[in-house]
Amino acid sequence: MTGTKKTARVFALAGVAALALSACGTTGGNNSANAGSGNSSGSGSCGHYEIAYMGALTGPNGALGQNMLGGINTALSEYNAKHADCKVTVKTFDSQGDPDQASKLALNVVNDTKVVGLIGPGFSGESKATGKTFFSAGLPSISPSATEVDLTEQGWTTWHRVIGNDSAQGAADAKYLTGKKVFVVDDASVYGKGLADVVRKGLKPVGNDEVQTGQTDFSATVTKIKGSGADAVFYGGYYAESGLLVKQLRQAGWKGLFMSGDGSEDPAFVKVAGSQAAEGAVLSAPAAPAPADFGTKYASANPGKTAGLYSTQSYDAANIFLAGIDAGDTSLSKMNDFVTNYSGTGVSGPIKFDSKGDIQTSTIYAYSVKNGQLDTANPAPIK
Amino acid sequence: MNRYYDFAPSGLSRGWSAFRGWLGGLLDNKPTRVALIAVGIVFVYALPLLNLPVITTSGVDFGGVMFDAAAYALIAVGLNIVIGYAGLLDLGYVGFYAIGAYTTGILTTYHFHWPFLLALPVAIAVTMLSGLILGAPTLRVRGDYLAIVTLGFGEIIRLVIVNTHWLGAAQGIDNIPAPPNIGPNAPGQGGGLFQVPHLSWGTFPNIIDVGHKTPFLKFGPIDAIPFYWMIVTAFFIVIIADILVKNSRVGRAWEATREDEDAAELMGVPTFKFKLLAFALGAAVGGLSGAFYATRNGFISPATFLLLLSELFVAAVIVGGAGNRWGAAFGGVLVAYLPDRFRSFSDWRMLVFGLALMALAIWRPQGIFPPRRTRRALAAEAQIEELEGEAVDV
Amino acid sequence: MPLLEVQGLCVNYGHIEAVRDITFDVEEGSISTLIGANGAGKTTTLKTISGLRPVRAGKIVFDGRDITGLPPYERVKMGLSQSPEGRGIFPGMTVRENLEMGAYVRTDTKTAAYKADLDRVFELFPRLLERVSQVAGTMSGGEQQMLAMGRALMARPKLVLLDEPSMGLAPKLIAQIFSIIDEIKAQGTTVLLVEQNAAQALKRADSAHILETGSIVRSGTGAELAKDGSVKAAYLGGDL
Amino acid sequence: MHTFTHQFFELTITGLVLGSIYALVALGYTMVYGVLQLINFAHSEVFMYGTFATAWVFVFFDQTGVNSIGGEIGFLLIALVVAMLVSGGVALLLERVAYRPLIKKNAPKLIALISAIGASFVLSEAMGLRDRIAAWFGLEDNLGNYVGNARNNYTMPVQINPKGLFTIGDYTVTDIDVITIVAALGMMFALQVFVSRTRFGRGIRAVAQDPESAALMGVNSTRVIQLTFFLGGLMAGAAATLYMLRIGSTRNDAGFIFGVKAFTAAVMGGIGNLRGALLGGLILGVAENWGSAFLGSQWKDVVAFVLLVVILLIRPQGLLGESLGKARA
Repeated sequence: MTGTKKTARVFALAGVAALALSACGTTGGNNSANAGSGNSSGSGSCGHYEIAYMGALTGPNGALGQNMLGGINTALSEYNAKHADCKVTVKTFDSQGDPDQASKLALNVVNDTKVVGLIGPGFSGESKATGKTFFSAGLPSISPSATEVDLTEQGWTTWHRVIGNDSAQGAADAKYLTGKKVFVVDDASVYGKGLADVVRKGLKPVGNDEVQTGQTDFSATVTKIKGSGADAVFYGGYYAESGLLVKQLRQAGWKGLFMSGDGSEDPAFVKVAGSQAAEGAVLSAPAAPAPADFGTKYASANPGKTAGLYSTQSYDAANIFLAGIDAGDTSLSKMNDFVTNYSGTGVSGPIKFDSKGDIQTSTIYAYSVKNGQLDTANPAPIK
Repeated sequence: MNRYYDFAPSGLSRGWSAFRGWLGGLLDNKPTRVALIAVGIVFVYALPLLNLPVITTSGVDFGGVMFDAAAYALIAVGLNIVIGYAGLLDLGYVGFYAIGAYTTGILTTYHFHWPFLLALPVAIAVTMLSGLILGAPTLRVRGDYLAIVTLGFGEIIRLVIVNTHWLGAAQGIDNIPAPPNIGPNAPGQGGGLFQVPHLSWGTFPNIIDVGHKTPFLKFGPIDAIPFYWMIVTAFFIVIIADILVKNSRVGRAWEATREDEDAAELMGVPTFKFKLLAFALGAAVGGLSGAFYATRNGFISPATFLLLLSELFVAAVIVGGAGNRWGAAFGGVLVAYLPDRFRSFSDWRMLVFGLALMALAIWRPQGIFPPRRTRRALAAEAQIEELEGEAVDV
Repeated sequence: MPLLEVQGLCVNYGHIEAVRDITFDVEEGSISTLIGANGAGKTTTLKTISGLRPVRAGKIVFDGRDITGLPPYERVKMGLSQSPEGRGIFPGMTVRENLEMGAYVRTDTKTAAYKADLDRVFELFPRLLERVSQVAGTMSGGEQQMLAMGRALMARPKLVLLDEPSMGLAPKLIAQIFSIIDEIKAQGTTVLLVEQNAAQALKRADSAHILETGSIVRSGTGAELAKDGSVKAAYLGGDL
Repeated sequence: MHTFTHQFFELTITGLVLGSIYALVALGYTMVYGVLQLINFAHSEVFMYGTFATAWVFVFFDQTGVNSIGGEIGFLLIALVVAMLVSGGVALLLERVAYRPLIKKNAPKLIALISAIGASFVLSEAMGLRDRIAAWFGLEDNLGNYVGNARNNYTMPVQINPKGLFTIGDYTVTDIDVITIVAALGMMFALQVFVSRTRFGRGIRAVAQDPESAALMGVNSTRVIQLTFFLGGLMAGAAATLYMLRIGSTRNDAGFIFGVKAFTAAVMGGIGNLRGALLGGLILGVAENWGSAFLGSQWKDVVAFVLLVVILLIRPQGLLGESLGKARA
């Protein structure tokens, strides 16, 4: 999921509040001492390295950022348990998902000499607003969640992501819907429209409409869908709207297949739509289900919390930087080379970056709502 | 008349009045006045380098915050022409900010490849023109109705951007170039005429932080301070223009229009023309600020230009003191600065900001720095209020 | 004991002293009048008595009770009613609704007494009965004046303050208005009248006070003041 | 175009349904404006609190089943009353905290707008942080069902499925449609009667038309202003329940856009005019749907605002003109 939308995306996490409150607690302040060894050139020795995280930790999108931070914390606590003498900390930069705040915070990130790499930015809008700054400073970054296609077309050689972009997902979604009379709706956001446009390219929709984020009444769209004779709807956007749309469609008696992308792939989709209306909906995501033991690790590093969307990607991204630190590649340029050439297998799947910084292989999975619940354990890969 | 009195807030307390008298005395002395103003201006320019304790924001780059503060101050001065001088409540001012930014984006990168400095005057002209085009129908609408109509136009501008491919739609426009660097190595790496070190307050003897320098006149994505200097310069130029216009026939016509439109019309003031002029000039300043925002940020998208921003702009002008350019500018600084200063409140930031707005409104309904004429009227009213005790229930 | 006592009243508009230390009484059952030029402070005095303007110094006692700090609606409840300058009718309401507004503080609107008061107003102003369903804003100035007076009477006041009831009216109407004022007094309601039309006012006033720039410069019965040379010269055009 | 001609009745009727909810919210703007000449920017939050109150009632009675209106009618009525009272209460609080100090100070009108914007932030953020606020009192677990999902969509636990009643043209009108329109019209009719026939209603109109004369008639304007806010709140609360019946989900920022639309409706009809609010709301609802059919739903707000501008250019006082405050020229 990407985008700059100001909608909260809470996972059905227990204790979201406690999580947000504890955000400061897990932040490595690390202000003390060793200012001299700042420019992180000392290879081999312990340099008090920091990994920066930038994304929404508070505000409407805060819950999603907390998922990512939780993943990073999981990786760090594993690492620090093994390297008690040389701990790595995360330094958080809370952009609230807002590109304007992110562009100011980016200046702090690049001026912080202890930071060896950045996980984030969380959303595409803030990525666009800050990519140039990070690129100019030579700071390697790995986004766990920004999926807009042209982010990797900018020539920012420091920019990477461990999640498949919208183009891959949209193509898979179009394939999934082949043979149906599809009506495509999007929310005119960077993410939603981007994804929907890829789907539109992949098949011939019987109709199109565009709504707005924050819209709640979809009667005109429902009327159009019914009038078009469509037997499937693809929605590009977030669950706040997709949930309401499918609910209003079902209320109006429409019975076709409802499909949406990773912006809706969230248990909250079912909550918004109601279990009855959500039943049978298919939600795609460029993410494999997390292995069983990841949940346990996550819970022990983040007491009282459960892993959510993008937790696995963030965990993998943090591990790439930690491997770089272990390899002694702690200067920015060396770290960037390390990340660019990285090859390994994370909990979210195999990770290797192509020349633009996109992840090379990304499998898109179709999750469906069954028996009133989003079945997160048994998605079907779309081939 | 000494216009610098405007700087001083109204003195309700005696101590404040004494201070004002003292300040006024100082300012009456011409060499002192020039010196003080010079010091003040130097201070404003040096502010982001000084890293002053307390006011410097922690956790977010102070240079970036200062740029935003200056951008908002500029906007507030522009909107003050519309609200404070002409008395028109414009709730869609963000539209002009957007038009300025988008004109810059389109001319410098999206459809053309003009240099920023060439695009800037065009952005101002386009925004001014759009002010005229939008103002012509809307300004015929009366009083408070104007508020909702302008609000509508602000939203229309944003939605048209979101839905128009030619304008970059929701994806926005990126790679907006910075102004040209001036200096030996421009425009490549390094550059700038010379390097300006920052102050550091951490360690006492080492007060100049030679490790942290800002190159003079090099506009890069990793240091906001040169952009700040640029926008502050523009701010001072706009202020001078504002003073000239306000003290001219035009300024008096605005005043007459604001106080009593019918009477002004009877006295031969073509009020509609003057309202339109205020709208267009205000728009132009908003467009200027938008253009600077675009070049500083390098990326613009409709998600920035929300209705909420219009409300904040209006809040800046009113809280600062509608009709007083310095008050409005201060309000702009406040509205941009406070949320970043409140960062430590984390999730409570906007709630605290809302409380601050309410408290300011109730504590100083006339604005923090009300214009002089209003100050006099208010002194009279305050007197009545004082005598009133239990207020009249009217 | 007088119905209304005004003692050392001072009222300011900002720094301007609109009313300066004035003292006068209004006896129950009488017609009292304040006369004076524009800006002498007559309207301010009435508004202050009604509670619309804050008192800077002095005291207002009505019906034996100090009302200086009371909000206007409490004063209306006590029986103090005003027909304001420029009529101040509710233009969007019908004549009947305006009269009902006059009785806003009364709780007996369903009773015969209320009906009787309404009839009494229609008797004084038959014109209002003809126009009872008309929207007040569309009526002529004279009719609006009648409505304002009738409305003030609907509160069943002990004291009614009339602010310039003759202003802007044709001479024939003025005579009618003044005969109605006599009638109001005859029915037992005390009247405090502010007028520029000094001749008419003094003719029927039991006591009269002349205001100049916020102060009372002369007091006496209406007849006394009407005869007074200086008053004649200043307010009566000398030909009465 | 195809959609428009083939589904004209569906677009129109669903537009009228939404429009009648707009109208109820618009009444709050219009009444406060009529009496105080203030744009009560925080009224949108008054509405938002009503939507939460509605959902809370269903949570409280643990109504989690999926049901029809018939089965839920009792709870709906309770929700309606609770939502009206909650919104009315929030409106009263707003008047007390954000407006009265300014009215007492006889402050410039514009500053009240700022106070309202501030209050709007506070109200919306407080709802978005309700889990934290509950945590202050150690109630976050006890109240988990009420304060959970603080910044996120908060959904009615029950889905009320509409039942088709009768067909007009191409559209089968449902019981939800009928209930919404009937309830909204009923509320408005009751308000109209209250304002035009009762003593308090006359007091409101009197203050709107001439505050000074009203004081001379013995009207306690503080009371009248309170009453005005309260009535506007009641209407917003009723609107909130009808909204939840239809949409079923709300959020701490759900009021914002809805409020802007409702205010647009009030201005369109002629601000200060109760019937104008109704007309404005209905026109806005229908216009949005028609506009969506012609141009695409992304242009819906543009259609609404362009319509507003056009109407005000032709009729500067709004469609029906100003009424509560006829005294002002």
